[in-house]
Amino acid sequence: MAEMTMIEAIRDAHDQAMAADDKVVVFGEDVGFFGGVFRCTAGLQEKYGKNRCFDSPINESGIVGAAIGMAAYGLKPVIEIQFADYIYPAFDQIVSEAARLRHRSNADFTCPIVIRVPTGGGIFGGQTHSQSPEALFAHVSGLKVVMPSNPQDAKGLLLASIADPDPVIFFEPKRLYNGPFNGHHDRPVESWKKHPLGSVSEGNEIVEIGKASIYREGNDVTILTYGTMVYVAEAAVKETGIDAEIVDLRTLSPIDLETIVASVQKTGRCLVLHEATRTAGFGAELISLVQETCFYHLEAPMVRVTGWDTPYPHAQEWNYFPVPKRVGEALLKIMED
Amino acid sequence: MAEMTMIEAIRDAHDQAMAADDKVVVFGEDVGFFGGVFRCTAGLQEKYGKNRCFDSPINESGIVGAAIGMAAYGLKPVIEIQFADYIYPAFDQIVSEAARLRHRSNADFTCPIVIRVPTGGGIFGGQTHSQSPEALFAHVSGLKVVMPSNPQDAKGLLLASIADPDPVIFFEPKRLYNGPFNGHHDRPVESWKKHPLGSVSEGNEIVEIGKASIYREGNDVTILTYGTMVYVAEAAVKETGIDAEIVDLRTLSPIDLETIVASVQKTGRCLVLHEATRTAGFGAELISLVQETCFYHLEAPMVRVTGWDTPYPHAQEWNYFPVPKRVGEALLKIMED
Amino acid sequence: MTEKKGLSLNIPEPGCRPGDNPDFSDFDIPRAGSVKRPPIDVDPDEIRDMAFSIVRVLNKDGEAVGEWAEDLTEEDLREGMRHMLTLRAFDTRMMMAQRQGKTSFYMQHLGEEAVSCAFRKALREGDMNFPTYRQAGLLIAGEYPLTTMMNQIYSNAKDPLVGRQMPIMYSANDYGFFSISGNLGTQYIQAVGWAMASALSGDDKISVGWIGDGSTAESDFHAAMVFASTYRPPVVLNIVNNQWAISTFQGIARGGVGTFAARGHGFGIPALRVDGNDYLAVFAVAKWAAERARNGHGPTLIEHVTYRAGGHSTSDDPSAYRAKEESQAWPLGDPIERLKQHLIKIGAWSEDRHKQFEAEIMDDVLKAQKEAESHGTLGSGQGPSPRDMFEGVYEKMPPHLVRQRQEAGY
Amino acid sequence: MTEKKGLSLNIPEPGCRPGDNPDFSDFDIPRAGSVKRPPIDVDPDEIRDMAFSIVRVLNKDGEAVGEWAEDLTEEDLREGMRHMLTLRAFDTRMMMAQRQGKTSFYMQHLGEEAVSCAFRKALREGDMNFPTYRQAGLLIAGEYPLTTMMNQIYSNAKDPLVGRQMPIMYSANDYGFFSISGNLGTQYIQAVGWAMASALSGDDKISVGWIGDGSTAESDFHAAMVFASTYRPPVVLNIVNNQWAISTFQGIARGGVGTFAARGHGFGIPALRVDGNDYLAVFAVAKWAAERARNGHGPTLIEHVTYRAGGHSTSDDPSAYRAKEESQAWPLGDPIERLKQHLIKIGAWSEDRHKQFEAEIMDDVLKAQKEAESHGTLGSGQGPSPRDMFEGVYEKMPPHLVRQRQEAGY
Ligand SMILES: Cc1ncc(C[n+]2csc(CCOP(=O)(O)OP(=O)(O)O)c2C)c(N)n1
Ligand SMILES: Cc1ncc(C[n+]2csc(CCOP(=O)(O)OP(=O)(O)O)c2C)c(N)n1
Ligand SMILES: [Mg+2]
Ligand SMILES: [Mg+2]
Repeated sequence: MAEMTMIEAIRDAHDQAMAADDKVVVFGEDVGFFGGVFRCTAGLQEKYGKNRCFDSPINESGIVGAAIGMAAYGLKPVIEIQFADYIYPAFDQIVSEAARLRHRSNADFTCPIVIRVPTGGGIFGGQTHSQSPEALFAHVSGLKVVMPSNPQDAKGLLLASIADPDPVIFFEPKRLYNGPFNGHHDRPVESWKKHPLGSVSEGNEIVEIGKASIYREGNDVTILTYGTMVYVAEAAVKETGIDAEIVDLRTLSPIDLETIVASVQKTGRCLVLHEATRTAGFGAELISLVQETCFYHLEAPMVRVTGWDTPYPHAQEWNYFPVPKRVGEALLKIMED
Repeated sequence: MAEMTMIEAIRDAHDQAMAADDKVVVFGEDVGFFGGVFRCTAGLQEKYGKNRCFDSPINESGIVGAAIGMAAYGLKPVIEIQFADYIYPAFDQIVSEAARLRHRSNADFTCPIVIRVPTGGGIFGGQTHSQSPEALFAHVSGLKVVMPSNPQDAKGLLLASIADPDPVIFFEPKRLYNGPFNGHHDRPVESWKKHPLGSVSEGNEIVEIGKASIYREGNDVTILTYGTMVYVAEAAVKETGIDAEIVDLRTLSPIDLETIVASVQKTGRCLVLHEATRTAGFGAELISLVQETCFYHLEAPMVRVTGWDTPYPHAQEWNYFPVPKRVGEALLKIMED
Repeated sequence: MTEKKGLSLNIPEPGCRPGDNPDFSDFDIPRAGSVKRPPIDVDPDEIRDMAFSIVRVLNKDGEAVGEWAEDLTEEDLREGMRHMLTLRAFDTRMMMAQRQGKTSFYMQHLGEEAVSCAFRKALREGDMNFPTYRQAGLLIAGEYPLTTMMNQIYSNAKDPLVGRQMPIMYSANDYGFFSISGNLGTQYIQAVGWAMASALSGDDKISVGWIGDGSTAESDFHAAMVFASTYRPPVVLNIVNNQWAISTFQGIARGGVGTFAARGHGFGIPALRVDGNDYLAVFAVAKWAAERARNGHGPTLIEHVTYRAGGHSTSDDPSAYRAKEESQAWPLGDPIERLKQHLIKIGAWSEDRHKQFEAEIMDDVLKAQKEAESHGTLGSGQGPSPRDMFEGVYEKMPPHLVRQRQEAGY
Repeated sequence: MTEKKGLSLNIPEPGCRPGDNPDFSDFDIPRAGSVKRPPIDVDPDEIRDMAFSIVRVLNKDGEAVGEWAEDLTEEDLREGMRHMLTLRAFDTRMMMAQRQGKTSFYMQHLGEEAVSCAFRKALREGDMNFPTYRQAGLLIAGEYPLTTMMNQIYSNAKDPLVGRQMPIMYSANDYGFFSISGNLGTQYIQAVGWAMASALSGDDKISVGWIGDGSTAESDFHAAMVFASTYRPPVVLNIVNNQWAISTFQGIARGGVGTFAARGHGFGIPALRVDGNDYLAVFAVAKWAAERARNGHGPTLIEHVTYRAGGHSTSDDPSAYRAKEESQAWPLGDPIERLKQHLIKIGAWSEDRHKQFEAEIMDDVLKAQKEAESHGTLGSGQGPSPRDMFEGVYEKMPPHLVRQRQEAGY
């Protein structure tokens, strides 16, 4: 085991995968010589050569389109979209091509690519460096959607994604790159190095795609969440003293319904928490799944705590971001109902 | 009043709007001389000249981007994306630009554009002529999302959309263009000309955006639906004899929560029905809204009847499409629970 | 509009609309044999003029002339004839099958047969095409079974794509034919990516991108050009300029200035135009570009100048937007007629033999059709199972799809 | 990779990396005054060579030479100097303010001041720019209040964008400055659309698109070129080639062949390159292109050759990927130094006067800053209300946003 930040864990996963399989190629904007604006690919070009890790032109559709062609040839491209907010130009290639290729060709061609996407807010990045578009991809059949919340999972899930025979959208909550962040922006930042989940296995063990983890066990209410919000949930639980079970979904598609159902049937209450805008967000899917499977177990209406249905603001960031206070109030409400 | 198909009603709405306001300009692929592959803009170029209705290059991002620039100048562009399946190349312009412009510039610039999008299946169009991507747009703050199900609404809502000061994604269920379609593909096609909703006012009355309509009153269960599925719901109601209330949402964003709540609180049961794939579809949002507002009124779990989470198939179309039989079975199940 | 104070917008119009007399006299056609053949390692800047000319081999008398005339044997030429006639017969039968309700849709190649058939001849096993819906000649000239194509068109029990795709959206990896997408332009950059992978792997296989004149306006055309110019992978980028994109003429995609080929110049990519109705010219140009790619000289952009003589698809009636006579007036003629004339000229063919050959080929196509129909046609009840719709979304079916499949009763 | 059998991939590298000696000797710089000035209605084909040359007016002695030397008065030139110095002072102060925690982010123009300042001079009231984040000179040369710019940067109580946007994402309709987007390239086609609207309306206003060298790779660049070539609207399309796109050099966007300007040729759009560090040259070229547009001759593509002397943004440290000395070695010099040299040469300026002017300007900037800071800085508590976040998503707030605003407690 080694102490790693999430950035180091992601870099290490690349390193392991590239060492094990020379079909793994890594590219994207600024990822080559410089190692990425978040440094997640630093050192890879030096170690594996320009043929294995290189800079690309600034064209997200081109990056994904080229990766699809490479995958059709037989390589395993792992590509970076610099910010989730910049994945939209690639939307057609992802939805109409990557997601469909296996099905439409009856596996004559397949598309084992990994699209790494720094996501989420909390960095004063305003509306084009803070968005959380995961729901848009969860709606698209043929894609897998993964979002780790800590270095251990980041490494294991990235290795699993690279090994996966199908396209994976791998969201990296950038606010967690250097340490867990619980939404208290005015408190000192904690580092992963001191956190138990910052202790990462050095080998190439995977974390299975499609399996949630129970971040905190509890009996009174289930919090379904992922990414940065795991730590916000934790803070809210501490602050309210409510014995909530925090489920870190880790994979949004395919979803781990079993774990969700077991938890909600145990607690009888459920809060859904994400950074993304509310309407038609992934939280709606979670509410629906619980409603369909746990109707007779529910003791109170479920509640969504989410980003508001507005563009992500710059100055009002901490009024937009679902901070522990908002989550705590929602928890109290659910317990009262 | 005049008898019109949905195509004629849409054409007539263009005609009224162009006659009333010379800032209205219409363009898109094949919409000029030819009048559109579905003929929704036929005759407009001849009547208003090439400056008001013209063909565009095949570049959906360019079509939307140019429209945004025109709107910033002060025109009111009404543009056509040939099939909903081809809107993805324009996704960035829609999400990052059209939807954000008013907010990010504090109304220094605005974006009153209408994007018309033939949508949905039932025409053996396979995976790239059948998709229903409405949920992707409902998730994006700053957009309005409209989907009429008949000539009356098509005309009134299109006029309202053109008059609207904000960007509207106007989905036209193409299976309804020539007549109501209830999912019984093996039965003769009905024409709008004989249908009460095919009788359209000749003036320029609008149908307000954001207001649902009760397509059929009923007491036992609420069916929340829109587009083609309104008629499938009707068929299922007839075939099961269940006294369902069919709510035709007409606008998905902003949603008419009042009408929904009133109906579900009356019936105590709810079925959500759409063509789009299930996971993270707009149905999830509807389920969530009802769960949040009508929890204590619900007598049974709500059920989603939707397209499956697969690409839209060619030969298996009638196994994919939510046909009356599937809807009927779900209704019976809800009534039993 | 407010009263004109100043500017006005240029909105291009085709030379002729229904009712007009087609007139191609503006269309500058160089003499066959007049364009030089440069070495494959030529500096792109030295052949800029080729983007404004047209490589042609067959002259009006049917002779093969000039530096681009290849040493094709009579057998090669007859094979080319067989491929083009097969494609035309195939189209005829499938157009009819669609009208008979045996399938939902079809797209034909009328007048464009030489482009895909001749190009295929320059490729090797292992090379990969990223075609549009109008290059079935790549399959036919690759000797892909006609019956299998028809099975796909019919979505029948033997459809290799198990009913998932619309008719003609073939996929044939073993035949160097990438799965066709319904979305225009997307495959152009994928072709570049495939070629990048080949070069990264130290391989010598090449890829071939295909796009229509109208679709060059799509943004992925640019992605392909940028990536091709930056990484110089072994790819040939074909533009099939058949003058029309459904109802819009090619001027809507380029404003009537320059040529599509000239788009290569901004990227340092050698670009040339070829007479797309001249089997020999297409083959020669394809071979040149393929050799460039295979020998490490990077991408080539080729504009095939041809004409879409039929409707866009079975859903289209071109008489609504262009003069019926335009197709006859098209100055580059018919590719089959021109190859026939050449074969006769060199003494390897006759009108009678041609007729007989046509009949034999139609016979083969009919046999293939009979066989395909024995496995069913769309809606005949012999199609693939609804189960097939749930399979293959992912390699392994995830739990929610298993549940949905069960919900659907399969 | 499998063992090399054949090909390899070309992956472009910049001339110099940290530790290397910068060497621009390959960089072909034409003599000032050597490029001819064509009439504004020139046939694009006749000036193809201009896409491979560079229009330059100021020679190494600071004289304005050749056909592109405009009759600028001393006052004009001093005004230009004022704008550039203001922009530089503004940058200095705001870089520092960011380091002091008064805001979250900033982007400077160091070395590129001439491009936006000189271009603005050629525009008229009512014309519209669609800028990137590196053209604040358009505002400064348009005499937009510095304090208002700072209010935006500070997201303070007087921020015209009420805190919604990241620093420097200005919007100023009345000053012909379109709302800046964080997404690269999107505004290029919007500029074309705006110009189309002007022409459709019979107006004579023009629009100006702006894009960086790296961003020319984005697909909306192509959309803009296609629409501009088809409809020939009154638009000037500027490419600011400052050699770098964050850490990637311009070769990654074009593979080291041709020039960015040459991309115009495939679209029949006249294209030229200009010395972006030469205030007089940029102004002359801007005037020429604006006149073309205004007189109905359609679009022009201009590549401004300059150098990003600073970091990409306050989040960037360029010493990680390029030699520190590269900026000094840049052969086109510094735009302010060059204009100063010219002013001195023509006897309208002196070193002392320059120093004094600099000090005066810094004073103005400091005054503006003081005023801005009296309305608060980011996080000072004087910012816009959370209520402002819910406003303006739509013209009229829909019920769900009212509910959410209430839920948020505002
Ligand atoms: C992204 C996208 N937009 C629009 C369409 C609809 N469409 C199908 S074919 C076509 C015309 C294409 O013309 P061209 O590229 O010239 O090819 P051709 O049909 O002439 O072979 C259009 C607009 C589509 N399939 N995909
Ligand atoms: C669509 C999109 N992709 C990526 C980015 C991230 N990004 C911001 S600036 C930049 C480099 C742009 O370089 P260039 O166009 O040369 O402009 P310059 O910064 O040199 O002025 C990148 C990659 C973005 N903002 N938008
Ligand atoms: Mg065409
Ligand atoms: Mg740059």
